[in-house]
Parts: sequence; structure tokens; C-alpha cells
Amino acid sequence: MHNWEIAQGNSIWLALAGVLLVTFIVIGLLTKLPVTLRRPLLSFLVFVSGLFYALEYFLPTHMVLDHGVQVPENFLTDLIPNIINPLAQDLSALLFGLGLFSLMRIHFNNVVRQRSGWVNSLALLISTLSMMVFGFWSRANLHHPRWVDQVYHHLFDGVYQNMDAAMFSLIAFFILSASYRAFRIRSFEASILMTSALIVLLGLSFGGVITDKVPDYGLWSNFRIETWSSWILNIISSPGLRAIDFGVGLGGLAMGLRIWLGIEKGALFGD
Amino acid sequence: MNNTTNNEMPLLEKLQKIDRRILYLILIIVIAIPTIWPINIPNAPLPMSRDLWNTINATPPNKIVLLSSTWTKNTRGENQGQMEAILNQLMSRHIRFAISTFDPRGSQVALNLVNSVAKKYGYVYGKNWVDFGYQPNGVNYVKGISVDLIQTVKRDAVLKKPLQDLPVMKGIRNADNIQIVVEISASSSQYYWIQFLKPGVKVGFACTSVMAPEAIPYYTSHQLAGILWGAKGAYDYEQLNVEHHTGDWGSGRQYMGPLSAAFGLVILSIFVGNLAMFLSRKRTRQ
Amino acid sequence: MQHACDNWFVAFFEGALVLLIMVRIVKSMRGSIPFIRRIPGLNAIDEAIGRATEMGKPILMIPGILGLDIVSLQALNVFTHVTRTAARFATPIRMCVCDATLYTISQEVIQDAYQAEGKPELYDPDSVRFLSDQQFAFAASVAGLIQREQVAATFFLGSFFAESLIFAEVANSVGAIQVAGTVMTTQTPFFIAACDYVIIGDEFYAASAYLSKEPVATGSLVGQDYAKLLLTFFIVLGSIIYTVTGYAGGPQVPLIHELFADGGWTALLHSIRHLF
Amino acid sequence: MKITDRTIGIIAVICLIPISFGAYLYYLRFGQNGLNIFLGGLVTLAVYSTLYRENPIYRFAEHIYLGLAAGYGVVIAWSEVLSTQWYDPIFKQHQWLWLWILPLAIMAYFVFSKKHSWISRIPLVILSGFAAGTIFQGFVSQYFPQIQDSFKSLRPTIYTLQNPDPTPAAHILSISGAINNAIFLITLTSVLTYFFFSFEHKTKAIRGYAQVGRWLMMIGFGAIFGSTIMTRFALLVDRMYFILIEWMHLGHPII
Repeated sequence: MHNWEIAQGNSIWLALAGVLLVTFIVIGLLTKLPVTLRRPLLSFLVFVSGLFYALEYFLPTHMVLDHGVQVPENFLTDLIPNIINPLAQDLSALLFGLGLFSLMRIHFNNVVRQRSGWVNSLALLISTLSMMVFGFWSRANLHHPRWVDQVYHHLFDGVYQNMDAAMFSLIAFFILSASYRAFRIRSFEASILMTSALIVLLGLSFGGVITDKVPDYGLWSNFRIETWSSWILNIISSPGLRAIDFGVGLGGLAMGLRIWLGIEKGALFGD
Repeated sequence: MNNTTNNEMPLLEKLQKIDRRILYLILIIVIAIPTIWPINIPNAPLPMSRDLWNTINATPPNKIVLLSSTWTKNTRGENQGQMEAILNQLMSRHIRFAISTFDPRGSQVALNLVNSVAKKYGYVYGKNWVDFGYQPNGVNYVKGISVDLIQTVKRDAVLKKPLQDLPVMKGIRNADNIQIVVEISASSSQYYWIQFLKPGVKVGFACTSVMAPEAIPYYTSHQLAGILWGAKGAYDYEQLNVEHHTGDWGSGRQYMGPLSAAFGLVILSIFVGNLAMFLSRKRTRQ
Repeated sequence: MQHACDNWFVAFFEGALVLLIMVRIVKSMRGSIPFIRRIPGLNAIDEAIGRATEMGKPILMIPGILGLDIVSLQALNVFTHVTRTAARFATPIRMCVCDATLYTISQEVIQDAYQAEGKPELYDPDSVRFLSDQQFAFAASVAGLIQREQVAATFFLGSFFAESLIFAEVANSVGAIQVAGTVMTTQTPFFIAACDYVIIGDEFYAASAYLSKEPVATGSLVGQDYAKLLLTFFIVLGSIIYTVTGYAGGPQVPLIHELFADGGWTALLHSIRHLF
Repeated sequence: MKITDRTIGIIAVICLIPISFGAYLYYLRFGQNGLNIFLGGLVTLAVYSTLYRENPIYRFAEHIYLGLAAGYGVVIAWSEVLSTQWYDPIFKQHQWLWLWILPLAIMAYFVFSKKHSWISRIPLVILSGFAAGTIFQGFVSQYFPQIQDSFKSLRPTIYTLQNPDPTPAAHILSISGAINNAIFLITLTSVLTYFFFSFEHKTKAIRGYAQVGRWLMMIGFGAIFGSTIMTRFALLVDRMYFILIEWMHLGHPII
């Protein structure tokens, strides 16, 4: 990637101006593009960007030394970590501003127009701002007072992380109410769902204690509850899920193919 | 007779459509009581916990153990107990060890835990243990240490010193000097080790119980030397530690009490729900 | 199997699967519309929208919690259908997304859907909301939204993880009628426990063919079936060979075992050479 | 006797006074980490209050949470992606070709334009193209090892019920192992049969087989449900430990 570099430090601004100029010309041209040509253009772009990965997979490789390990590569392989991944990540990160803008716009309007709940919106705006200020400030390399780190520590570890954990642990309550409601022996299906859930749950918890006196060797081990639960997981659950996954995988393959070839009617191409 | 069933009916119907908030309140109480006044639930360690314990216990003095600690506050309930139990065993047996993480937020969590346990055993950083820090590129890291550990990691994460200058790394060059890598994880990060670590080096997996079923086939095919299955794995490990005097009880046993109570509540609530449904159905049929 | 040349057999096999799908798509485009069996979860979509219309409350859609990928694009296809139906009855919609790129395309898709129904004036840009890209912050916010707006119907389609049950139970507590489907098989049981209608496994990918009866999607669905049949055939064949040879592990590996791992192509060539 | 949201809000605001006093006490007694624990307990209770019903306290906490997450997202987007992979290469290493990401990003912002919003699709189709292109390699490396693993022998190598040496290296298949393999294959194929959409399940045998597939799938789902319960409850137990022991000091801490 040495040829990417330009010699003079200041000329980067020149390059930036050039890029922006080209951008405006291209966008200007795009706005004049006839409606009928939009879809072919989009399909072409999808095809080209998809082609990269397809070629990377299908082209033959040779062995290259990387971090002391021989790895198979072709001339596209190196571009994935160096160009394509950063490009996709940079683009997503730059687009994050869009989402942020929409969030901020809604809540800013709430505050300005004093809609009901505007205090909450204000709290949201303030907390966003303070997280950004203290996040950047405490990460900045330049010298900053110690209390900045402390405030960030309270915001992140004290409030944010604990809210994360609290939200995560809410699921336990919902599991209880969902299983109370759903695990009724109403139909045959509901009953087997319940039975296998109970056996596995018992096998993982104090079920092992119930059958602790049963020897864990020979045929006796078949009467231990943890044997049952791992049997269900390995012999029924795993092939069942695998069969579903095969279908899901093929569905994804077909969908990827349709998008790549531009024959998918739907969300992406706007028809 | 008729009278009693008439009285029963509203109760049964109520039980069937019990307000979820009452269930939640019961759950809180059922967990709170054994948390404040701990109870001990008997336990029988699983073979896969035992295998992990034995492998780590057999570490010869010329090898180290690598703990890859990829968890944060979110799964503290399971992973902290597991890691603490393993650390107890390592330190009481005077085994050298290193830690690293695949999660940027995980390194501080791991450091805090190791430091608090190390105080108990007088373990010294740099002499008895070392931190390789956050490893953003998992594949390269694992491939790299298979060949040359010192060159791949270069500097430790706490003192920022070259690895070869630390006494803990004496005689440790590559994956052959690692007795076992234990991935303590909230996700399926064990695949890094299963796929890319030099074949022959043992891998253990201490995971949340969601991930365990997925990992069991790798244990049966001996790609994993042992598995700690969620909170039960932590309890198993503590029990093995106590049996062999390599550590004390910790959060594994502490949490199993409230956990078992909660499981009991789940089972009981399913039972009561079904019973109420059956009885009221029977009534309507009459 | 990072590259095709690690095992050409596998690459050819995948090529065959792709070919099967393509052939059926072309056939279907030429006008032979195939049969598709009933999928109860998908029939429920219109029922759920109808319920929301009766109650005059909004419907909520969530296209998973991952970014822009194949799965979320498929979810958006289904949501196009939902939005168009909702637009016909002027039922308000809410869509929460947790990725900014997905947010951008969702805006476009929803706007288009209203346009296609000839009711662009009903489109409200605030109905599509980016909430957060952090899993549980997103979940907390969705839970709040469900309760505040008392949504009447919810559609959770896409990739979901632990938060699936938070959405489903909170929506259940406000009495919403729920249609859910995810490609994450480990989350399906929670949807089964808490939702009214569940789309399991690749019924999710069948949805666009089923709802739109559009030739490309329908043909592709039939092609997928043939591909699935091919996979099943090979699994049965492999098992028969194992049974006949009595293989239970060990160094004497049957060829079919080697074919599906790295170096399978070399093994195949080797054994063909050996034959003559 | 329904308490209105306004009342809850007013009570919450009044409670702020003792709460700040409590926070100060925590800070005095336990220092920085003590304050974190205090804040953590407070927000945990605020989140849990939604279990009773949607209320102003939860709403307030939710908005703060969302705000912090948004701010954190910006910090991460810059410090872990843009600064190292975009800003530094351009302005420190002068790899100016990275500037060409800018036009793509600008195009995305056209989504707010009424007339030219379609331009925003350009960067998105490029990202979708990448997603579609990876599917070929992804499908192969994810599913072919599983196909290979699904070949199962039904012929025991040793005619006893029990395998004398259960390690895989022994290469022994007992009668019960063969039966297990058969059940494995039945589950796999019957579930696959259930997911055939375009073949009408005409014969009774196929319809029955697909039905068996559905039942076996339900057993599998039940098992997943059961094995997930422990993780979720462990988190709750840990949170309760945090609230009761670390925050309220109602018992003895373990470490």
C-alpha cells in the first residue's frame, strides 16, 4: 500500500478538496439520472461488491507466510483485512451519525415544543452529551484532570453497565411468567416441549442429586437424570436444530444469490 | 361436596390467570431469602468438570496455564465463580498462569478479579502471573502463539515490559509450553482455540450454560479437555477444590442455593398451572 | 474451507446447489407457478394487522438486532408487505431498528410502501426510529415503547438474541397479538413460549414467496427444496456407506467422509486413479 | 386507587433529596467504587420497576440509558473505528485514497431529501453486496463440516449394549450407540422433511414423517429452553446478590 501515500503533508487538504469536488459532480450527475437507469446502476454496484468476495473464495491460492504461519492466499485475500473490512466498518461508523441525528431530532423537537415527557427527552439529550464529552475527554491523550476520568467511570461503570446487567437479568422474570403460561399440557406439542425442558433443567440443577445414588457406570448410568438431559441435547436437539439450520443456510444462500444477481424484487432495489 | 367445588372454582380460575406481578414478587422473595441466609445444596460434579480440574491439576512446573477471560459484568453470575475457582486452584498449587481477553471491556474485569484472589495467596505480578491484555485479532493471536508466544504478544499489558524480561515467562516460548488454555467466556469464543490453536495443546471451556450444549460434541470428540457448565460448573469446581484442599467455597456454592430455589419455583409454577387447568377443566365438564 | 481450492468437491457441490436454485427461478419466471404448502405463521400476519386496525392502535415491527445483512433484508421484504396492508387501512406503524445503515434503508422502504399504495401523505418519518445500537439499551427502549403506545400487533422478524423474550413478554403483557420468526434457532423456543404465531427456521425465507407469490421468490423456494433434497440424499448415502463398511472412526476412512473436509478433492482424484 | 404518573413523578423528585444524601454517605464511606455501587443499585431498581407497570421512574431511567448508549456509540465509533482506520491513515500516514469513503457517506445522508432519497441506496447496496458475496464462503465453511458429521453408522462393531471403552479414539460402536445414531438420523431427516414447502405432503407416510419431525423439533426446542434457564437465572441471582449484599449490606459478602 506504499503507492497510496502522497509525499507532502499539506497536500492532504488539496486531496480532500478534490474528493469533495468530485463528490458533488457525481451526485449532481446522479440527480439527473433517469429513473429507469436507477435499478441497473444499483444492481451493478451490488454485483461488483459481491463479486469481490465470490472471487476471493473461488480463485486458487498459494501459500504465504503470515505471522510465522503458512496461510493460503490469493491476490484478493490480503485486501479483506486491509481494505474491505475497514471500508465497511468506516462506512457503517460514518452512517451512525444518521441514526444519531434521527434520535436527537425527535427528542430535540420534544424539548423545544414541550410535548408530554419532554423532561425525559431532555435527560436523554443531556446524558448523550455528557457521555460524549467525558468519553472523548478521558480518552484524549492530552493532559486532563483526574475528575474527568472519575465522572466517566461513574457514567459508564456506575450507571450504564449496571443498567445493562439489570436489563439482562429481567429476562429471568419473563422466563418464569412465560413458562407458567405456555407450559400447559393443552396439546401434545406443548406437553413434549414442557417435558423435555423440565428434564434438561433438572439434569442441570438438583436433578443430579435425586439420582446421585445411582451408579454412574454400566447400564445403571442410563437411570441418571443428567444422562437423560445430555441424551436429549445430543441425540434429539442437536440434529433437530441442525436440520433447521440447513434450511436456514440454504434460504440465506438463495437470498444472497438473488440479491447478488440483482433479481430480488423487494427492499433493496426499491420495487 | 358440591359446596367445596364451588368454593374451589374461583381460586382455580384465579390460579390459571394469576397476575404476572405476583409471580415476579414470589420470585424475588424466593431468591432473596437464600441470598441473605445462604443454604447449601448437595452437588455431584459432572465428569466434564472433573476432567478440566484434573488437567489443570496435572500442570508440570515447566508449563503455564493460559486463561482467556472473555466476559464482562453481564455474565458475572456464572463466569466469575468459574474463574475464581480456577484461580484458587492455580494459586494454591503454585502454577504459573497468564490471562488474556478477546473482549475490550473484559481486561479490566479479569484484572480486578485476579488481583483480589492474588492478595489471598501472595501471588506477584510478573513473577507468578502475567496479563497479555486485550487481543483484538483473535485468529492471528491464536495462530501466532502456536508458533512463537513472545513475538506475538511482545509486551505485557500491565507493566508494558518485553515478555522475555518477566520471570514468569522463563522457559515459555510457544504453545508447547502451555498445559491448557481455558476459555472463560460469555460467547462462543472457544472456536478460536478449537480451530486455530496448534493441535495437541489442550483447550478447556468455562461457559455460560446457554453455550454448553453447543460445546458438548467437542468434549466428546476430545477437542475440549473439559467444560464448566455455567453456574453448576462453578459449583462443581469449588467442590473439587475443597475435596482436594486446593481452594475454598466461593460464589459457585453461594449462588446455587438461590438458583435451585428459583428452579424449584419454575417447576412448581408449571405444576400448579397445569393442576389448576386440569381441575377447572374437569369441573366445567361436570 | 476458506477457499474453493481447499476442496474443489465442496465448491462444485455448492455450485450444484446454486444451479438447482437458479434453474427453478428461471423456470418459475417463465410462468410455471409452483405449489407452496400452507404456513400458519404467515397467514396470521394479515389477521394481526386486522386486529390492530379494529383497535385503532399501532403495529410494531423489528427487523432483528443485527446490521444490514441478508437476514434483515428479508425481514424488510416481509415488512414491506405488512406496511402496505397497514397503509390500506391507515393503521399507524412503528418500526424500531438498531443499526444506522438498516435505519437508512428502512426509511426508504417504508416510504416506498406508502407510495406504492398511493397514500404517501400517511407516511410519518418518525414512525421509523433508530433507537440504539447497543443490545439492551435497544431492548429497554422497545419495552418502554410497547407499553406506552399499547401496540396491538407486533412483528419480530430477523436475528434475535437474548432480548427476544423481553420483547415478546412485554408485548404479551399489553395483550398484543404477536407474530415472530428468527433464524437463530436457539431463540425460537422463547418465541414459541410467548408469541401467538411463530415462523420457524426457513419458513422465514419462504415468507416473501408465500406472501407476494412473486415468481423469482417462489422459484427460488422450490429450488431450495431441491437443494435440501440433495443434502438429505447425501446424508442418507453417507450413512448407508458407513453402515455397509461398518465405519466407526479410525484410520480407514470411507471416501465420502473425506469428500466433505479439506483435501476431499485430492482424495477423490487419488481414489479414481487407484481404481484404474 | 390508581396512582397517577404525576404523583409517582412528584414522589420521585422529592426522593431525590434523601437519595443524594445517601449517595454522599456512600461516597464518604466507600469512595469512588462505593458511589458506583450506589448508582448501580439505584438504576437496577428503576429498571425493575417496569415489572410492576410502565411508570415515570422507568421512563426516566430508560431515556438516560438510551442517551448514554447513544453517546457511548459515538465514542466507540470514533475511537475504535474511525480514528484508527480512517483518520490516522489519512492524516498521519497520508493514505489519501481513504478519503473516497466520504462521498459514499455523503450519499447516505440524502435519505432526508424528499426528491433524491434514492441516492442513499448507493452505499447501502455496496454494503449489501459484501454481505451477499460472503455467503458462498460462509455457507461452505458453516454447513459442510456439519454434513460430514451427520453421516452415522447403524452397524455396531461390538454386539454389547454397553461400550467398554467410551473414548472416541477406541472406534467402537455398541448396539446402543447404533440405536442413538438411528434416532439421530431419523430426527435430522424428519425435521428436514417438515421443511419441504413445495412438495405437497401427499402420502400418509410422508405426512406422518413430517409430523414426527415437528414433534422431535419441539423436544429439541424444549431442551434449549431448559438449558437457557440456568444462565438467565444466574444473572438474576447475581443481580439480587448485588442489590442485597453489595448495595444494601444485608449479609456477608463472599469475597
